[in-house]
Amino acid sequence: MAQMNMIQALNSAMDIMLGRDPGVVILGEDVGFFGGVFRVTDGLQRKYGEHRVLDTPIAEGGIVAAAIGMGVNGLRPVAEIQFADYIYPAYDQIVSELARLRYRSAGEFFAPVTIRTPCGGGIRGGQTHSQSPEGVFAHVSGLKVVMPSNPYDAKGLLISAIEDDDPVVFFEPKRIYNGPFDGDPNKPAVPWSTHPKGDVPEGYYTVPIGKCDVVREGGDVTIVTYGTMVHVCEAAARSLGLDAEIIDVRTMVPLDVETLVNSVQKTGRCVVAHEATRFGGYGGELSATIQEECFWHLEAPILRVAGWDTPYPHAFEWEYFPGQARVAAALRTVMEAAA
Amino acid sequence: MAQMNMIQALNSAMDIMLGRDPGVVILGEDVGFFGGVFRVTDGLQRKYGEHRVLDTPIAEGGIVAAAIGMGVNGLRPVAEIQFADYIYPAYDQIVSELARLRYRSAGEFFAPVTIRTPCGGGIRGGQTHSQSPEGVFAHVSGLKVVMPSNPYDAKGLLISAIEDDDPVVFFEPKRIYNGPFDGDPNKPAVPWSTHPKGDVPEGYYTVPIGKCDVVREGGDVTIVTYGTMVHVCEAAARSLGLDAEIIDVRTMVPLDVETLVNSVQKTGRCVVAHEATRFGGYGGELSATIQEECFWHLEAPILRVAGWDTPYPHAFEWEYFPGQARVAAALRTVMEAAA
Amino acid sequence: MRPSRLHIPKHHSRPGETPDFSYLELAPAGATQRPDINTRVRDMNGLAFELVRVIDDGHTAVGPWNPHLDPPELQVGLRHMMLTRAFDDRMQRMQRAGKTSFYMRSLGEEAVAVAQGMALRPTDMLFPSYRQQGLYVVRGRPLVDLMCQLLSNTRDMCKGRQLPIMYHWRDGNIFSISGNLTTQFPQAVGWAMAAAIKGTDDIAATWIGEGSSAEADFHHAMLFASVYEAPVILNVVNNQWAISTFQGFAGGEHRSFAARGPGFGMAGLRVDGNDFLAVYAVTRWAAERARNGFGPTIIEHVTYRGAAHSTSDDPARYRPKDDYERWPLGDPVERLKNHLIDLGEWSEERHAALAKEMDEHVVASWKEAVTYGTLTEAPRLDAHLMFEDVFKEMPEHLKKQEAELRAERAEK
Amino acid sequence: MRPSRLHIPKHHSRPGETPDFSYLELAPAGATQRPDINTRVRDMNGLAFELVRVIDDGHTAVGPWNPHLDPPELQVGLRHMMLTRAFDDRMQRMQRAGKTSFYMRSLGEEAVAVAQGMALRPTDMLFPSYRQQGLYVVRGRPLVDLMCQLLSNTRDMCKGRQLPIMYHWRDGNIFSISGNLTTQFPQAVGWAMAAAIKGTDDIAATWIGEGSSAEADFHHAMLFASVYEAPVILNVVNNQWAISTFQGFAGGEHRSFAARGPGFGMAGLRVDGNDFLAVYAVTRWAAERARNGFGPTIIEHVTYRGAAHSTSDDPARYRPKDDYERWPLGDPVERLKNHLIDLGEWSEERHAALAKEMDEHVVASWKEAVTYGTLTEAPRLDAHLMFEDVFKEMPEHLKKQEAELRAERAEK
Ligand SMILES: Cc1ncc(C[n+]2csc(CCOP(=O)(O)OP(=O)(O)O)c2C)c(N)n1
Ligand SMILES: Cc1ncc(C[n+]2csc(CCOP(=O)(O)OP(=O)(O)O)c2C)c(N)n1
Ligand SMILES: [Mg+2]
Ligand SMILES: [Mg+2]
Repeated sequence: MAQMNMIQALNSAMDIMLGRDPGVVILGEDVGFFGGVFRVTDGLQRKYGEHRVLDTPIAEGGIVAAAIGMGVNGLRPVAEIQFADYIYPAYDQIVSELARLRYRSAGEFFAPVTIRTPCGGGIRGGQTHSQSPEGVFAHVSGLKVVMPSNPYDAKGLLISAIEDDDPVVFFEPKRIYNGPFDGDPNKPAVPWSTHPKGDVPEGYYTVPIGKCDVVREGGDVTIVTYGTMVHVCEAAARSLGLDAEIIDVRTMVPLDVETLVNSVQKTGRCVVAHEATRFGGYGGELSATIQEECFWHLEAPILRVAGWDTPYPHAFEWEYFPGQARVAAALRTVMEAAA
Repeated sequence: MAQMNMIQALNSAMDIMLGRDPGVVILGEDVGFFGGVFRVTDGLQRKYGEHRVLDTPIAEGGIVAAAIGMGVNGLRPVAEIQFADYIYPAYDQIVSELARLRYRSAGEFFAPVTIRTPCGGGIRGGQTHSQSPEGVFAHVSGLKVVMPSNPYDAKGLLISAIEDDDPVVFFEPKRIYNGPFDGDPNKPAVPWSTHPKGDVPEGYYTVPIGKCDVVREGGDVTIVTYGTMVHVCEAAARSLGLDAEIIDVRTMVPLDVETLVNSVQKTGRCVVAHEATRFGGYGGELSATIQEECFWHLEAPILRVAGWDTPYPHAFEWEYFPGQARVAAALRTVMEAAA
Repeated sequence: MRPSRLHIPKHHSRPGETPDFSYLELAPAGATQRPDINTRVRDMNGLAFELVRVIDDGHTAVGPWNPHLDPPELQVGLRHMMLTRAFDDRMQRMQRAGKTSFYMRSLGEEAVAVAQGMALRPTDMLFPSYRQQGLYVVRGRPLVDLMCQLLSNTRDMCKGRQLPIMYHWRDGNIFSISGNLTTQFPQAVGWAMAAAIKGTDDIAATWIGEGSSAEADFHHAMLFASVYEAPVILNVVNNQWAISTFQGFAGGEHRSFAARGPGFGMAGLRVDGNDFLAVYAVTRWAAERARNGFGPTIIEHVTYRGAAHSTSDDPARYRPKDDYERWPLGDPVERLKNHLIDLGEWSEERHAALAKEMDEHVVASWKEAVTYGTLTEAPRLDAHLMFEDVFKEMPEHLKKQEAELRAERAEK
Repeated sequence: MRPSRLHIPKHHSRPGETPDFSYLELAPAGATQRPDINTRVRDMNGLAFELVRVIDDGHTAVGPWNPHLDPPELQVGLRHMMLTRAFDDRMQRMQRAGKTSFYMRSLGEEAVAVAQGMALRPTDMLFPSYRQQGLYVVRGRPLVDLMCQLLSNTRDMCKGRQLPIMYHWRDGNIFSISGNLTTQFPQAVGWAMAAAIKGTDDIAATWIGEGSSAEADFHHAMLFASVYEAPVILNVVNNQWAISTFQGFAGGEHRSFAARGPGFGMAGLRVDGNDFLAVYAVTRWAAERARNGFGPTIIEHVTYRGAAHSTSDDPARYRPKDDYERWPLGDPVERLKNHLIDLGEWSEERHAALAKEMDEHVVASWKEAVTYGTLTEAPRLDAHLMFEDVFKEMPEHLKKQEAELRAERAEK
């Protein structure tokens, strides 16, 4: 076991896979010589060479298209999109091609591409360095969508993603690259070394895609969340003294409905929380599915906590971010509802 | 009043607006000399000239980008994307630019662009001529999203969209261009002239963006739907002999929550139906919102009826399409639930 | 001085007008030089503006690009083109007769796919668009298989999921056709990059129409190919039309599409797309360049869309009826036929016999194909195939939906 | 013959190495011909490979591109460049001091924005990227306004919504800067198309870095501009770097970026971007072409990114420390200064005094700006501004969310 932050854990996952499988290649803007603007690919080009870790032109659509072609030719490309806010130029290649290639060719062709991209706010990035667009990928049939909330999962899920023969869009909440974050920007930053999930095996292991993680068992209410919000929700529940069951969705697609349903059938109450904008977002899917499956067990409406339906504003980051207060307000409403 | 099908009604809306406002321009692939592959812009170039109705290169991203620039320069562009399945190359310009320009420039700049695009299946178009991607636009803050279900609304909403200073993505369910469709492909096609909403004023009028339409009042159950599915749901409810209240959402954004809530609080039961794939789709938003607002009135879970979470398959179109049987099954479940 | 105004590209003709093809920059056969494959791009910019032609007006093969193919090879080429045409004709008629939902012919462009298919190695990977059915003919995919795809029947390679003509063939090294234009262009470059990373000497070739070159993916392909010097051939089939709009709307009014190559420091060639020998020769040249590490080539094939865009389209609305007959570069089948006759290796009689043979082969294939069902007649594919291959393994939510469909159908 | 292999573009130097700028194709000042503005593109392809330079090594203006500006105009240009630099220096330091969250300097590239801004009419519409702050200086936006944006304070033109440097100025005809690269390039073309449709004689100009030319929107812009002959100037500022990658990764290894122009049948020019007079001259030429209906021009400005990419970046990780000093085209401020001294219209003393004046102006502006608040210190903008301008009128769901936020904050 080593102490790793999320950047190191992700780096370790790629390092291991580059070493194990000569078909694994890394490509993206500034990922090679420089090691990535968040340094997630640091040292990999030096170790594996310029033909395995490629700097690319600044063309997200081209990066994904090239990765698809490489995948079709037997490689296992891991493409980095520098910020999730810049993934849209690749949207057509992802939605129309990557997601549907296996289907349309009846399984003759597929491209085992992993697309890594940092998402989320809290680093004063303004509207173009803060987005959480998982919702517009989760709706697309044929894509797996993942977002880890800690170094252990990050490494295990990334290895699973790279080994997966289906395409995976892998979101990395950049706010928690260096340490868990409970939503209070005024508190001193906490490193991952203070967190049990910062203990990361140095070698190969996987965390399965398609399984939620019950971060905390509890009987009062179920909080369904993922990414940075896992830590915010934990803190909010703690501050209210609630015995909350907290579920880290981890993989948006495929969704582990069973774990969610078991929990809400037990607690009878549920809050869904994500950082992405609320309207039409992934939280709607979570809420609707849980409601369909657990209607007769529900003692209160399922509430959603999310970013407001505006772009992520630079100066009002903390008024925008769904922090502990917003989660707590929803939890209180849900707990106060008559049974 | 004239009898118009949806193609004629849309054509009339553009004709009127080209005539009223010299800033209105139409642009898109094959829209000019040819009049569009569905003939929605037929005759407009002949009438208004090559500088008002422009054939463009086959570059959806370029079309939207050019439209934004034109909008910033005081024009009111109406861009056609030949099929909604081909809108993704323009996704970045729509999401990152069109939707956020007013916001990021604090109102100094905006582009009053309308993007028209035919959507939906039922014409044997296979996976690349059948999609309903409204969900991946409804989630984007700053866009208005519209889908009419009949000629009257189509014309009135398109005029509203063109006059709107906010960007509007305007989906046209191509299956009902020529007549309402109840989901049974074996029945003879019905023209719009048999439908009251096929009576369309020849002149200028608007239908407001942001208001649902209660297509049919009823007390048993509320069906929330839009596009082609309005007609399918009407037929399904009729076949079950249900006194259903059927609401045509019409404008996905902004959503007229009040009308939905009033109805479900009255009926206590609700089915949400759309043709788009189910997982992570717009139906999740409808279901989640209604559940949040009407929880204490609900006598049964809100169920969603949708396309399956696969690409739209060419040969199994009618097994894929959420037809009357699928709607009826959901209605039955909802009606049978103990109160 | 004139005021700034919006320029609208001009069409060479509209319905009722006589086509004016004077905009075409032609060159006599044999006139264009053939540089060595290791020539620096900057020393052969001219190729992007000239026109490689081999068969001259007297049906003779002339000049440095003459590939000197043996008559049997030429006869095979002719046969492939004629089979492609016979297939197209019959499939068009079958669509008109309501047997299939859709079709797209390659009339007038057969030399492009056939000559290129023959000039490449079987292990070279092909990323075609929808008008290169000739590649399947060259590589020997039984017509029955293609027909079964058109019919979405029980032997449909696409398992009913794709619109007709969207073939694929892994074992034949032909990539799946996408309904979305141009997406395969940069994918082919990625494939070629992988070939170079792996150190194999296979190359990739890909095709789009000139209209499709407007899409962003054209740029991605040009850029990645030139930056990494990927072993790939990028083909732009300039058949002058993109549905109803003329090539000028894709930028062909001011400069050849081949010229985009030199703009990126990439070799660009313009070839008479209706000249089997010329297409073969430039493809061989580009393939040798790519295979030997001298980088990618963009080839513009100057040809004409002889037929409608597709069976959904009525060209009478936007172009004259007789335009194809007036196309100055002739018909590719006729030209190769005449060349073979000129060589003394062919005759009208043999030609007529071959045409008949091809048609009979198509008819027999069709007869077999329909025994496996049609879109509307039994035997039909199991609709539940719809849920497979979305993912490698079916996830829970799809299993649930499949069960729902089963219930829905049981009820009927 | 050599085997096919993946080519990786070469960097001129990495940390610890001596920069080797021999890859640059230079030309002496005065050597490049100046065609008439109505010259056909095909008759001036060469401009895309040459390098327009006016100020020679002896500081004299020479050759056909000499714009013959009066000394007072040159002094204004120098002043604007020096103000831009003083502003950049101070804002960089303020960011380092924690007063703002982010900054990007234009060190070494000041001539591009300043000379181009001066060569255009005030009613011409500008669509810059993030390194053309000089345009704001030329058009006279008070520095205080720019600083308030950097501070996201109560006078922030962006109402707190945008990252620092993402200015806009409707009344000054400068478009909003996007964080997404290249998106403004085709928008500028659309704006220019509208100008032509409306029949005005205003033109549009737009800027991207060479790295950004890789994005699809570059292609869209080139294509729409060339097809419709839109009155627009498309500028590619080739400062050799895109964060850590060298211009070769954007395709600059094999061919100039200006060469993309002729590839589309569009005029393409390569200019010494550190030569104020040359930049001014080519911009005037391109503007006259556009304004008089002769179509668009792409201009590649050959320059060097003197500073880090942004305040978030540490260039020591990927390039040598002394590279900017060794850049063969020198520093744009020094070069104009020396030219003016050579003309007898300037002196070291005046220069030092001006530098001081500029710095004092910046300092005074900053003092004023911070009185309107900073990102972290009062007075602060009302956070509820966040809900405005998503739409023209606030819809119900946003009103509701605004109320929720009010409740959330009231509780604290
Ligand atoms: C992304 C996308 N946009 C639009 C279309 C609709 N479409 C299909 S074919 C076609 C014309 C293509 O013309 P060209 O590339 O010249 O090929 P050709 O048909 O002439 O062979 C269009 C616009 C599409 N399939 N995909
Ligand atoms: C679509 C998109 N992709 C990536 C980025 C991240 N990014 C910001 S600046 C930059 C480098 C741009 O280089 P260049 O265009 O040469 O401009 P320069 O910084 O040299 O002025 C990158 C990759 C972005 N802002 N937008
Ligand atoms: Mg074509
Ligand atoms: Mg740069």
